[in-house]
Amino acid sequence: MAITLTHYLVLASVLFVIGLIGVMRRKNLLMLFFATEILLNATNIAFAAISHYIGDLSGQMFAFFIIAIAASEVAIGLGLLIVWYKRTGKIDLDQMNSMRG
Amino acid sequence: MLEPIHVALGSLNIATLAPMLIAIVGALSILIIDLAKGGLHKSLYVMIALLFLLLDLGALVDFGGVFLKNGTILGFFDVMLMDGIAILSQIIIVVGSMLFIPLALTSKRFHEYDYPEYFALFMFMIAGFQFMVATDNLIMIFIGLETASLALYTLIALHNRSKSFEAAVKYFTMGALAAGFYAFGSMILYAISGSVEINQIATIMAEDHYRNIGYVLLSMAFMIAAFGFKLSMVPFHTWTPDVYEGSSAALAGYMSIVPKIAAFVVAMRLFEFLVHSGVAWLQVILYIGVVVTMTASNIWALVQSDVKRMLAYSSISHAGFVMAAILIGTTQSNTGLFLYWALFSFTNLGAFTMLWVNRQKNLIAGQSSDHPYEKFSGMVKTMPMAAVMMGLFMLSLAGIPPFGLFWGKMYLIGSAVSSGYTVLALIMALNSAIAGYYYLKLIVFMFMKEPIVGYDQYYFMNASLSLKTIIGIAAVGTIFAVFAVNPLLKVITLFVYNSGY
Amino acid sequence: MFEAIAFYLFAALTIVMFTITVMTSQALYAITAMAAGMIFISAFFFILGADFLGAIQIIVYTGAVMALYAFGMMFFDTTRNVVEKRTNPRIVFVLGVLAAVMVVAIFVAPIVSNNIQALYPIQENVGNSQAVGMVLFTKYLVPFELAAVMLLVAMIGGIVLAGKKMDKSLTLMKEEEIDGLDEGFEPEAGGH
Amino acid sequence: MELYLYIALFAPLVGSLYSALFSGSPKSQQVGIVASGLLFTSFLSSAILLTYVMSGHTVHVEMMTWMATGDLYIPFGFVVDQVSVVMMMVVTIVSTVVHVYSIGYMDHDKGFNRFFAWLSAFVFSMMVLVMSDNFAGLFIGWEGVGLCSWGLIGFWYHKESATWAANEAFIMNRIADLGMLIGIFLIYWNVGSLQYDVVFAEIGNLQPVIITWIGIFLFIGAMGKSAQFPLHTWLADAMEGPTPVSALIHAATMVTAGVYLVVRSNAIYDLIPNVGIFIASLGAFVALFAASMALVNRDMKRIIAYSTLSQLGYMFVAAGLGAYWVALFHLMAHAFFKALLFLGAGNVMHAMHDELDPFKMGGLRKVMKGTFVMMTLASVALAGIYPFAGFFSKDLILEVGFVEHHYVIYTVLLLTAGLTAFYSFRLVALIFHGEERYKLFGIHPHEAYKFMLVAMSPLLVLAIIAGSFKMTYFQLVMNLLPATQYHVHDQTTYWIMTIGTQLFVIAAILFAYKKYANWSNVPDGSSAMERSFFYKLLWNQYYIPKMYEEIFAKPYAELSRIAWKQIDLKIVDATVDAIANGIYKTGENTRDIQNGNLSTMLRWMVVGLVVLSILAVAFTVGYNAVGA
Repeated sequence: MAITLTHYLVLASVLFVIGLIGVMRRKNLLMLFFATEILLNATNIAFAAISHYIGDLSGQMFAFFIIAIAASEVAIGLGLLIVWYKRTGKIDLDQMNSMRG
Repeated sequence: MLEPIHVALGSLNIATLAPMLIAIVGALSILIIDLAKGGLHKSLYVMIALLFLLLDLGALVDFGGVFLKNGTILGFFDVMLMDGIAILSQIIIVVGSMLFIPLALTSKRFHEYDYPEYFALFMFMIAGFQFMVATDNLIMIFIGLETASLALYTLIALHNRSKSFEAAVKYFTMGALAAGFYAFGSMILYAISGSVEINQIATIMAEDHYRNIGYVLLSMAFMIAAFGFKLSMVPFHTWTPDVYEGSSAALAGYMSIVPKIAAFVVAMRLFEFLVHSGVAWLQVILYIGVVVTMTASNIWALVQSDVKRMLAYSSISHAGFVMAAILIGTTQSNTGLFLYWALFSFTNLGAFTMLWVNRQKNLIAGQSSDHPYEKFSGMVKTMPMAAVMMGLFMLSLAGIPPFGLFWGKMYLIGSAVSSGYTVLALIMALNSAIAGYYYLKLIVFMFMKEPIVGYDQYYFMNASLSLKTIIGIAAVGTIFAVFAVNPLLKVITLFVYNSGY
Repeated sequence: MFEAIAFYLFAALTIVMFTITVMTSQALYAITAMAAGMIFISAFFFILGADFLGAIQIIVYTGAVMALYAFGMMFFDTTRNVVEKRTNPRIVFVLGVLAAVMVVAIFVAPIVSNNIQALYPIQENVGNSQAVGMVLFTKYLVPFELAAVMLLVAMIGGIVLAGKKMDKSLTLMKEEEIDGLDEGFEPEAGGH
Repeated sequence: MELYLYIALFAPLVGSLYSALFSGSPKSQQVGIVASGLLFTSFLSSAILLTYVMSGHTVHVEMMTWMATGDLYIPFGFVVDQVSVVMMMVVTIVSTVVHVYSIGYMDHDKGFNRFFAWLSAFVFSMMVLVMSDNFAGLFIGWEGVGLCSWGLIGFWYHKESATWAANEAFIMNRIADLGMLIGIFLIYWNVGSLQYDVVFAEIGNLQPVIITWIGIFLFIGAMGKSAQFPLHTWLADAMEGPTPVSALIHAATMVTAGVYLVVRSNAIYDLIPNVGIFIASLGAFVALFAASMALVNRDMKRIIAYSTLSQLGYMFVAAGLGAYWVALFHLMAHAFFKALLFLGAGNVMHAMHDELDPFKMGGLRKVMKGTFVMMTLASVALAGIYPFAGFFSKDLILEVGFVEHHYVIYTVLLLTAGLTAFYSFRLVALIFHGEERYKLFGIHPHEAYKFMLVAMSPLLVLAIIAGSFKMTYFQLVMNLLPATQYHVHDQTTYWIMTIGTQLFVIAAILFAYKKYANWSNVPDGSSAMERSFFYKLLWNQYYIPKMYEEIFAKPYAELSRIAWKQIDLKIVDATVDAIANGIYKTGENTRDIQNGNLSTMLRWMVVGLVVLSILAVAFTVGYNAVGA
């Protein structure tokens, strides 16, 4: 039984949805950020797989740049969390409710 | 072994990088100047930024001339794409930035302007947006978008108060989710076409006669979600009011103009070929999206008690209005998009600058936001000129002739009618009428209510000569737009038409 | 055969790991599971012949990103049990399942196309890193350089946000208070 | 000649900008004088243009091209032809008089300079409206006058009623404007141009159904501006504004814009006689309806406002029946004597310290001779007594009705003519004759400034002699409008009709004098008449304002009373009408989407994505099913 591109795409979507559930479910911002990493990783698998099955390098390039983007997001995200934490002592997003309506 | 690749330098068209490089060099030189000598006044950095943006603009105008003579310019293995809409949108981006950067010259000191890095990040952000519009490579779009967004999150947070952190974190988190959507959507496009360049994707899809329609639609679902976030389409709009409220009015105004035009250009590249190929699903979705966004945000704007939040919802509504241009997808409507946005820039610049000059440092006692309506009540008695200015911007936003936005609205509605979207045109007109109410509400407060004692001390407390100048420019732009509309239209049509949109 | 076994094994492992990451209430478990999941993903990359990507995955993700997160965890003191208020968990799962079903429903149909051409074909006799290098520094040179700018932006942003200068807010202080600040608050020579 | 055109058009704008310069500074007489002087210049230019047009030419300039891309081409030009020059004359004469008069009237007002800025801006917009050579320019002027009138009605913004009235007028007009905008779009869509000459030349080639819709939508716009039923309520409330404003806007110029639109579009309405009949019937109904409300009203300015409404009804009857030149003629004559009447009322108001109830006046003719004479003569003109202006224009409309065999309309109009005479002289009698009831309230009336009376005198002269221009006028406008003569062919019938009408009107005047000239007390609502059903019906304006309130506003207010109180919505409540309340409620109920919680926001994004992908799958399944 050969593994086809479909297998990889389904795997990627399952992982992506796990990430989505994490994004919706998490209240602790740090752990919410974990979930966003999962989203990008799921996509990366799919890119590498497509790249492999059609024999084209662009997919790997995309995955490569996605990794770079993920790394930059971590830096900014943690920076924001640090200032927020310094101010409030919490990183629970339910505490962020000064603006509404 | 791989054969070494020989690339002729001339074929690279290095010049296509010039505008963005100028912005990046500007950013770096700000950082270097800070390294060499710290503690310089912010006005120096503003001037440097303006200088480089001016160079940037010059390069763009030069490109405009080349484009009109030789057509689209490709560079760097076709990664860079300088077509008409890229040049036009970059001009809007750069001019918009030039108008908003001087807002740093406030008379009160705010935290972010104490950082030279603020100005450096601002320039990096501009470069990011420029890269984003000047390519049709999905990778490049993504990186440009992220460069700009990451800088923007930082700029918001640098305002340094709880609300701005909250805004930045909310924006960042939702942005990360949207980035996930974008990556996934691009992945599907890549899967069915083997390419990450929009024009090739379009060609391959057409050659396949859209056989993988499921994949196409799913990718569009993800892409609409991603750009819906950037363009604040309902229901991806929820960040907008909070982020506008949390950031300084100067930055909020900036956010309502520049990132959106960049996103609009990408949306044009990405969606319009599908609309033209008669993918009914996309037409229906965009139709619903446009109508819901315009209507819902107008209704929410009515119930706001803070002017900045009201303007946030109003800018959502304007974005929805302009999104209709992408749905219609004719040269006329695309021209209308740029015209509308150019006019909108001036009006919104004025409106947000008016908020910015009236910004007090701490919240007014008994109020929970910076610019409650009450703050402006009876303004006409204490500062008639300011009230008239604000009223002018509100009237323009409401689309009352002969002020700026009326022409944009009329042209877009006209393009809808002439493409047979009569019902859409009616809905657009109706929404403009509803919108009149909440703009009028502020006018009612300013002109017809009694002033609240002690509030006049907040008026223009943040003003400086440069800020007043900016208001003046915005007012002139809004009032005399009548005379600019026709020449502007001619130029825009030339650019848009020659880029094939 | 080997490929199939490897795929299913690693697929199961990554799914389990990531599920733990999003479901557990122990921050330590979450981060460990995620690090493990990342490594398993790199296994896919190796299976798919994207060696360079696999190496990058391990170095950047497991090495840098995870280390940053671990640092963050210590800073935020979230090593113990994380209490989160659950609001409408049912909606979350309904949405999740719906999304999965819809996406998978599309993906089970194979892609039919005669027109897909490899624009940057993978050559059998060339090592992956070499091929990647070739494409990266020709076609994707500009994105690559822009990525460098992006990382610079991220770096500046991170430093500025986490810096000491953010502890006092000029935005909230009165003008007189700012004037009264000692010189130490003014931007130090040399920056940071 | 183009120079004169531009002078006539832009002199008011210059005046407005000049006054606006001083709007922040305290009152200075010169602002008023300069603004009036510029208006007079505009009048002179119009007069020169009139002589030029009378010699058989027209002036047409294309000032600039606004939009010219693709298939959208909107040049912006102005035209001075036989119709627009008449309107220009009316507008400039009345507004010059009103400007000069306002120098005296607004003498003690703090917003003196601001007032002139608005007033001149209004005149400019009105000139754009009448001089434009296309529907787009007309619409811009249309919106402009709406905006200026909003500013002028709400001029005393510290008065809550004034603010409310201003907003009411603005909103009612916006509703109607939407109709008009649709009409204009329909024209553009079907004809491909908005230029009058092109549109009118092409309109005949369209399908009748489309022409009908165009006619209806344009008329909806006209109904709003000219306050025709059921959009009439704003006009009476608009009397909250300063009286010169009422004279200029709500008698002579803006409210007649609707009539002008119908007259200007005669090529369209000629093709759809059914709509014309509807317009005429509505006009006749409004004429009677408004006159009946004027019968019992106790507010001097509102009586005149209702009378204006009634006369607008007359004009629409004429226009609806195809007698466009008659409508325009009555418009002109009416502008003169009605403006005069309003300005006279302004004098009385000043004298009586803003008292508006004529029952509290009486005997003022002793102290205010000039005003008395003017208002009496204006009323005579309004009543249509020979040889005053009203006789020529109003009787002509009656004749039109008769000749066109619309006897019901004729009868209604005849009856209204009697009512008109009655309520006009009821007003005159109550104000100027009888006992000096004002003494009960300790008021010492005085005559207005001399120059105000002098300023009014041109209007007086015109109110008297305007009728004699009839033939000259007819020669002029027949170049552009259908030149149908309306003559009752049978001489005997003609004389019986004319004399009969005159007698009827005179009888109504005498009756009014008899009943009110010796009035001695101030009614307090206890007399038998005041308790009668009809009196109450009329007094409450047919309960229409109340009905609007009961049907639209009350249920919403009831539903949302609790939520209302939490937010201070008083202003919005007053501003936003019933429909907006509904929208507002929706907004309140759905703003929970934005509850400020990041988790909810993220979930909304996922909801959006899931909905989109469900739709994508559904479409794919459907597409494959159809494809297979």
